[in-house]
Amino acid sequence: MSAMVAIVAGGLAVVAALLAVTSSDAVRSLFALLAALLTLAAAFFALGADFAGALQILIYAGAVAAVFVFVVMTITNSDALRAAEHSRLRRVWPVPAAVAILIVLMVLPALRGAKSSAAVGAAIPVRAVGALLFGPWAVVVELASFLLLAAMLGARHLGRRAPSPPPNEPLQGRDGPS
Amino acid sequence: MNIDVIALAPFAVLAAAAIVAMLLAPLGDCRPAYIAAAFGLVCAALPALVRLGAGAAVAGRATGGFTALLADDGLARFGIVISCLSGLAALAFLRPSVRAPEGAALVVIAALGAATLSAAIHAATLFLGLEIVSVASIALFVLPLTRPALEAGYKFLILGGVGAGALLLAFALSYAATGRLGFAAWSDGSLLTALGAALLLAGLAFKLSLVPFHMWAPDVYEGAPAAAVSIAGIASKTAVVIVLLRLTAVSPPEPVWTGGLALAGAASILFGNLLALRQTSLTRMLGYSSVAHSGCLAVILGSGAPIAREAALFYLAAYAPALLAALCAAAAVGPDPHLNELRALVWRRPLIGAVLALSLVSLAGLPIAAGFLTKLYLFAALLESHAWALLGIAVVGSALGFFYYFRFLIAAFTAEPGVEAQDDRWTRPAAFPFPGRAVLLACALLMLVIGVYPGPLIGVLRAAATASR
Amino acid sequence: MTDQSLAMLLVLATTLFAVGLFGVLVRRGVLLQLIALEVLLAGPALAFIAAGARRGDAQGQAMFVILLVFAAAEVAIGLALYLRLRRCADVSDSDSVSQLRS
Amino acid sequence: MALTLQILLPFFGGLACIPAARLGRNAERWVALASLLIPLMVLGLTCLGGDPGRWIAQYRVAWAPSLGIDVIFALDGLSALLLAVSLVLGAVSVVISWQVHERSGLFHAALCWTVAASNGVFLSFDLLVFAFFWEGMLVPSFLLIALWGHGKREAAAIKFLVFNAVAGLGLLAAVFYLGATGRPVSFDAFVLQGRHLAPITQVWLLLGFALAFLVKLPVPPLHAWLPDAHTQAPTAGSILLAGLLLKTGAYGLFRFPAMLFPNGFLALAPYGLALGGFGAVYGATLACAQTDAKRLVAYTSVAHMSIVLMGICGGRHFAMTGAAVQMIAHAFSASALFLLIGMVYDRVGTRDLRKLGGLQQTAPRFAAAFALFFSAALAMPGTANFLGESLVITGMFQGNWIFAAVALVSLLIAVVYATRLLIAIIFGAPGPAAVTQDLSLGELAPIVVLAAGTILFGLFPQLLILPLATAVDAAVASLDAVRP
Amino acid sequence: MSSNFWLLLVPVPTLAAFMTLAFGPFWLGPSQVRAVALAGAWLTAALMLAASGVCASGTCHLLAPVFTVKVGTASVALALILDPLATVVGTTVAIVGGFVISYSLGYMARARLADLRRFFAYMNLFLGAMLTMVMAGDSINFFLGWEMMGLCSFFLIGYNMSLPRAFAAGRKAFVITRFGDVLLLAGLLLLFYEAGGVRIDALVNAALVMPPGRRSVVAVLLLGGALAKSAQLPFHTWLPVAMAGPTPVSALLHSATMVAAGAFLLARFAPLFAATPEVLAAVAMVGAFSSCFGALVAVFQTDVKRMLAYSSISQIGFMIISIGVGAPQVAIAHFVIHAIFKSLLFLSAGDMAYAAGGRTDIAALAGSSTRRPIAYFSFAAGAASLAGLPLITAGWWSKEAILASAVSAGPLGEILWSLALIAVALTATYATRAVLVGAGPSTLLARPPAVPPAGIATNAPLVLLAAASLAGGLLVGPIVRFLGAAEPDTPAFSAIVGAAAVLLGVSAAFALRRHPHLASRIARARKVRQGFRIDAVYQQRFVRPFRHLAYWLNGVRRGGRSSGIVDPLGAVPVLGIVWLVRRMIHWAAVDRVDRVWMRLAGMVPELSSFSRRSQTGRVRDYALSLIFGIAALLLLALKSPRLPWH
Repeated sequence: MSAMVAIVAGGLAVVAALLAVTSSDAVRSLFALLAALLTLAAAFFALGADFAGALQILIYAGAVAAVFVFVVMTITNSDALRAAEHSRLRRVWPVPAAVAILIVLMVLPALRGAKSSAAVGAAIPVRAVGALLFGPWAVVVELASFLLLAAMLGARHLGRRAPSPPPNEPLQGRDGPS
Repeated sequence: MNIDVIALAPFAVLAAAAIVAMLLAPLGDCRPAYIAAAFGLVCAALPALVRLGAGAAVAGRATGGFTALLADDGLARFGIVISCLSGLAALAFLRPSVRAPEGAALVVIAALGAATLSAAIHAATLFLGLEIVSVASIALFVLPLTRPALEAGYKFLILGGVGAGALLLAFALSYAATGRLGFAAWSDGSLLTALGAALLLAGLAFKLSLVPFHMWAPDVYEGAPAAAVSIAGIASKTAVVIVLLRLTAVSPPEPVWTGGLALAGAASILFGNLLALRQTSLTRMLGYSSVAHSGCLAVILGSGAPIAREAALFYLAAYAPALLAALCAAAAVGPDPHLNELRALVWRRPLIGAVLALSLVSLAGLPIAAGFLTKLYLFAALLESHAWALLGIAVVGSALGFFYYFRFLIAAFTAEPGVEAQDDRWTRPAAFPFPGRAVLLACALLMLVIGVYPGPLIGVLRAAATASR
Repeated sequence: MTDQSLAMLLVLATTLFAVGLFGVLVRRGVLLQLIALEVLLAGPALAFIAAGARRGDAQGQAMFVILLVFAAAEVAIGLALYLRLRRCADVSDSDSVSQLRS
Repeated sequence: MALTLQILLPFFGGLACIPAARLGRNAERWVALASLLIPLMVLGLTCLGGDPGRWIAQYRVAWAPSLGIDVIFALDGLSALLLAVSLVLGAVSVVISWQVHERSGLFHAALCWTVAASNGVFLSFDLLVFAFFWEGMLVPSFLLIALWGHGKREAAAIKFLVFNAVAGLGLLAAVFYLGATGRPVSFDAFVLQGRHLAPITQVWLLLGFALAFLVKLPVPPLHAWLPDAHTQAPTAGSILLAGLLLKTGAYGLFRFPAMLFPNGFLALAPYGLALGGFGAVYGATLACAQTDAKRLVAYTSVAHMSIVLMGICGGRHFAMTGAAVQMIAHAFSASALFLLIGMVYDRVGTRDLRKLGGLQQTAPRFAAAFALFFSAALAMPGTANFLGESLVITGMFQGNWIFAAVALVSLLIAVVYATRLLIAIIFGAPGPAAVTQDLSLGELAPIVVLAAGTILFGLFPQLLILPLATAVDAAVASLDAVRP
Repeated sequence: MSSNFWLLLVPVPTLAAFMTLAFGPFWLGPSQVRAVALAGAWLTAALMLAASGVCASGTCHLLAPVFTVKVGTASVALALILDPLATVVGTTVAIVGGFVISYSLGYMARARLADLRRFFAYMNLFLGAMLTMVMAGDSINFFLGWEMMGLCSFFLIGYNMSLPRAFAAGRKAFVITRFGDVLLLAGLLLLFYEAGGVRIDALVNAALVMPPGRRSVVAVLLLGGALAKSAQLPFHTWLPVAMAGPTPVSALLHSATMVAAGAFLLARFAPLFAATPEVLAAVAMVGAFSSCFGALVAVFQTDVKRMLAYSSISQIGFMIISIGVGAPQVAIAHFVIHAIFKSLLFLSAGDMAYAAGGRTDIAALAGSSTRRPIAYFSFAAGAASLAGLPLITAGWWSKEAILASAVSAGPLGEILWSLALIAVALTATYATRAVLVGAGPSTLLARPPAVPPAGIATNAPLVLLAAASLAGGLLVGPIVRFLGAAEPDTPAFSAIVGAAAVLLGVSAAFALRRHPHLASRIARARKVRQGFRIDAVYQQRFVRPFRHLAYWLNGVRRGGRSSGIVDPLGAVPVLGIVWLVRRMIHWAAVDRVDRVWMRLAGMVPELSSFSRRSQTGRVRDYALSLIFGIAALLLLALKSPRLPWH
């Protein structure tokens, strides 16, 4: 039963994701992304992964999307840009679409084998996750913190108000076609 | 217990060094941060170096239980040593090119990631290690904040994101199929696992810059600072190769690994060499040549010969100093040195020119330099597995290699007619600081020693290759 | 939950991944590419959760946490890079970020 | 130890030349001379004190035991003679390039390294070490051509390098298959000699070896690198090319195929004979049409080395002895000719036969030297070349008479180009580019050394034939063992 | 003194040669050069005489081994021997050499020092070489001397540095003789291979036990060497042009000694030829034809030196005949006599020409009897001996011996005999003709420049040689006996017919003189004078095709136009490699890949012109390739095929 809910939510997420990647307006696609993430969170809850769902809502839909929103607010999305995106989409969609569909299709046969309709598995309590993360996986958590540290340092450096070199600095000394 | 402590020591030291370097960064002068980072790298390298040949830690006697996540064996130690040393070298010639206090910390973090990756035997550690290296190297790429650097970083970011996605999907699929996340999970022959294996290989091949996942390599080599490139090109490459060694050691290995590696490797040898043929930018040429060399590594791994493990390790050990020296020389000459800027380098700046020449010889695979033996190992592996097609491709590739390596070699030796007259006027360059020169000398020494008397190294590597789980 | 539903969810996950790939390929603005990357990463997330639920195993969610961290890191550095690109080279178009070539 | 000295001393001496050049006062030249002459003395002592058996001296040390690679040096008469030749020629080329001043440090380093590497080739019996030195020869000689050459030197150098390096890959692959497929893995030639392979395998492996050797020899159609390299190289470079590098090819062909693949050798020998005979005539014919003196001599050495190939493929006593003798003889005569032409070039700045002339009136000693070495080139009796070629021809009589006839034809064509060059250079009224200044005594010294080699070995063949006997006997014996 | 003193015969002239070159320790002036040259020559002659004395007195088969070296199974034992043959020929060579060198002291009076050195060095070196060949006890020494003679003749013919014709002549001589030498070398090496040694006696013995087929092959090879060296019929073309060299050179090398070396070779290996009758017959026929041909062409010559050259051809033809009929001793006897009178003729003719202002055409000799009486009369004596005036000249005796040995040699012998008679008559004709011209009044339009009177150095040799060429007839018998053969008893009728032939020839000469229109017709017969243009045929058939081949190989078409490709065979691999690489680069780096991707990425033309490389620099394309890679790997995994290399 709950699985059905999860599947439906997942389907909605896919639809929202399609909107997100196809709409040519940054704001709109951002909201579509938000919707996709939230529906996914719903799917997680339905699958009994409450911890994951909560993280999804708090961090993803909360923090990450918020950051996106700030950035989007800084850009002046002109109609010209939107038109460019749109024309571009209309031009190049076939091949990427084909590849994407191909990949999905290639995964399908691997799943045909699933026959047993016996319901197994159970909801995982947050405690279990915590026990795992702060027990045997302590190392992993530490390393994850370093991942974030690296990203932070990089972002800090990029965001620094250093006098940036002039745009399009020429690559000097290129002789002939290489 | 004590085994675990010793095994964990490198990671702990690196982490601590990273923190310290980060904390020291905001100081106006960034020298202390660099010194701390260097100290940490050395301290991390030492224990692994000491225990390089020692036996592998037995599984299960784990207290923290991390032995399910991180292996402590010859391969891991080899990877740790290489990544720490390359990090050290990167530190040595990173500073003159860019004045960024974060540099030191980032280098250490990248080394940490590489070390983790080379010790990883579990999806979580593998993924984390890989991404730590990637993110840290992105941050290093963009350090100069110039347009090319930013562009390189951006490309690596987007493509790396796709690669990471493929990697994650791979683990998710195999997890769904087997319920396990350790490498042992890849041993069951279900189709889902096979697909996962394909995706996994794609994600790793991207980091290894194999055709057709190689596109980022030349751009990054050209745009990013050489030191950062040396991290991405040596540390992460070594670690990824070690991961592949572990994966192919899983029995029965997925056929897609050997087959895909062989195919992609052959393609990389051909394309890398062909595209490098007419490059005039040293760094870009090195990018393509690194594609070609990754191809050689891939065919070694894909050949599935008994000697392959040893061969791959030796290849890495011998290839690292050559690439490092070349990059260091490039950094010394300029941001993006071209053929005509290298004219008569040997006479204008003897040390840099000579070491560059030696490294080119080594990359081309001619004797005295270590490259000769790597070529030898490559042929050995291919011959042992009777992979005649691959052998032919390898021969063609190295034949092509002579052309462009020696183009640059000649340039480094011969001067334009007008140049030598005004020699002493335009050859008072900004003095290349001591650490950089030390790196050059060390690399030259390594190349010569490995090339002339490889016996001990081979012995250690063989021990390391066998002492792995 | 049943194997069929797991299979269904995996298909959905792969579809999300594929949609993300599609986005990366067809989008032009750097920002939109980053958004597409997020979509792309959502696929494996779903797959991990579903598989974890199927196995009744906490590792799935743990992996999801790692994924989340990575996504956050990616977004952080990606957006910073995007802003920097716009500031120093005034581009928001991925195609015009192609000085390094051939 | 004395054997390793033959390699290490030139190598480190060359290394020392670079800083020595900073000292000035020709320090680097003296260093180079010392690092070439001391090994010569040591070699002499070793040969005097050596044991009279198959090997005068042997040396063996583990190099990369885990790979099954040992350093195995063994010295017999053939290697000893070739070593002596290479050291002497190296010393000669140091002496004659006394006026090379640009970057003379690296120049002498390259000279010494070339000698060191070729010494390694002549000594090593571990096939991998052999291949190591084989490829190692390329880089220094490449530098010699590319940096101090004339004209289109870079193109010539690249041509030289690519030809030889690619051919070297064939050697590497064959060596590897030979060593790594057998158990235990070993590249020791003496061990591999014991393994017996299927004849067809032998043929394939031999082809791999032969590719490298024939390109280095060189024999048509693989000779294209030689004329350019010789013509563009500096005088010392030409001397080393003609005196050492070509000999390494001949040496390898002489030593290993018969030792390792007797069956394959016997199977391929007829084709080798045909190739050599063809090359002998082809090279001589082309030499007749050259206008650049150096190029002419280059083609003559194509012809002479093809005759060496014939001798080796003859595979019996006379022929192989002749081939070995011809190697040594040609090393002296050809490098002497390159030396003389180089001196002419240094004086008048051209090598064009149509511009030179009248040497006999303006510089009689020069003329006499030319006459001497050209009589050597056309195998006048009394020169070592005559000994070599006549032994080869006798060996051909032992086999197939046709090849004897072919060798004689090339001998006949030799007189055409020889007279052509003699008339163009030393006869006639002094041309537009007349050599006014005769050989000084200092210049005469190296020529006298080379002339002594040519004449001495010509008049007292036993000096050559007795030392060579052991090597020849070994090769012939291993062939006779499988000959039906 | 030691019984091996005669070993000095080789080093003495050689050392003199190197001293005259004035290298190394001794720097000689002109006079010293002359002194050294003269000393070298005459010391040699003295040694040779002493040696022949030793030989004549006691046992005459001295052998001095030089050294022995083993090659595989064979043993190379070098040695010098002194047997009758060597003694006779060596003595002749040494003495004639002494005469010629002392003559050339005067002849070379006004030469530059460098030329002087060269000239005497090569002359002495030639003496050394010839003696080496003569006394060689083994094939290697023999060939050594043989080749050195060729080299010396090459340098001496091309002696005159301002005369390109001379170089060409020298080159021609060297190449043609070298052709013979190559055949000879082949024969010697074949014998060496058969005998397993190089001693000539061993070689001959080995030849005798050889299978006959191979034996005749060897014989033919040796014969080729001999014929080319002594300018017999197919190979004769080099000798007339070789007269471009100085007169003493022509006297010593190209008439008296070196050219006759072929006969010596045949005599050395006489037993071998005796064992192959068919080859022997061929030898005889070649000799006969050469003698007739030479004599005939000599009649038509207008240049005295060329006349003498053709006469050498025909005289050596006589020697070859007698070898062919199995009487080598007689041939050697004629060798001695011919050496004497032919060198005399050249020397005296040279002196007369010198007096006539350096003109060597026969017409210019007119009036020599008054200008240079000594030279003229010695020339007459030599000519008489050449013509073989009965009884009073040496030539008569040797020629009679040859005719006798021919006529007593069976049916073939008669043919040879008759051919020889024709040659004898013609010989008498041209010899007498030259003498008669010399006797006549001077026809020189311009009075020749006053030249110094010939000194003692010039005249003494002339006189002595003249005496010898008249009285030398007494030597014939002893020589033949000394060489160990019974003196052929001359059948009376053959002697009479021979004398008649000579007289006929002489009277023909007188007739020519009396009827100028005959002489003028002779003067007009250019084709015959040029030896029937045989060398033109060679030029056409062999030389030009070879030259074209060589130049074509070197990228020059006939007419000097450059055809693009030099050294075609060597170019093949290079072009192949270049082509391959170019194709690869083209295939990899240029449009095609790029365009494919553009189409894949749905690019429109204006974008496809934006970039021309596979590295478009656009993330999108990179990602596309990446994703294609993923898809490909997935497919691979789906199929998971067994790959060919596993």
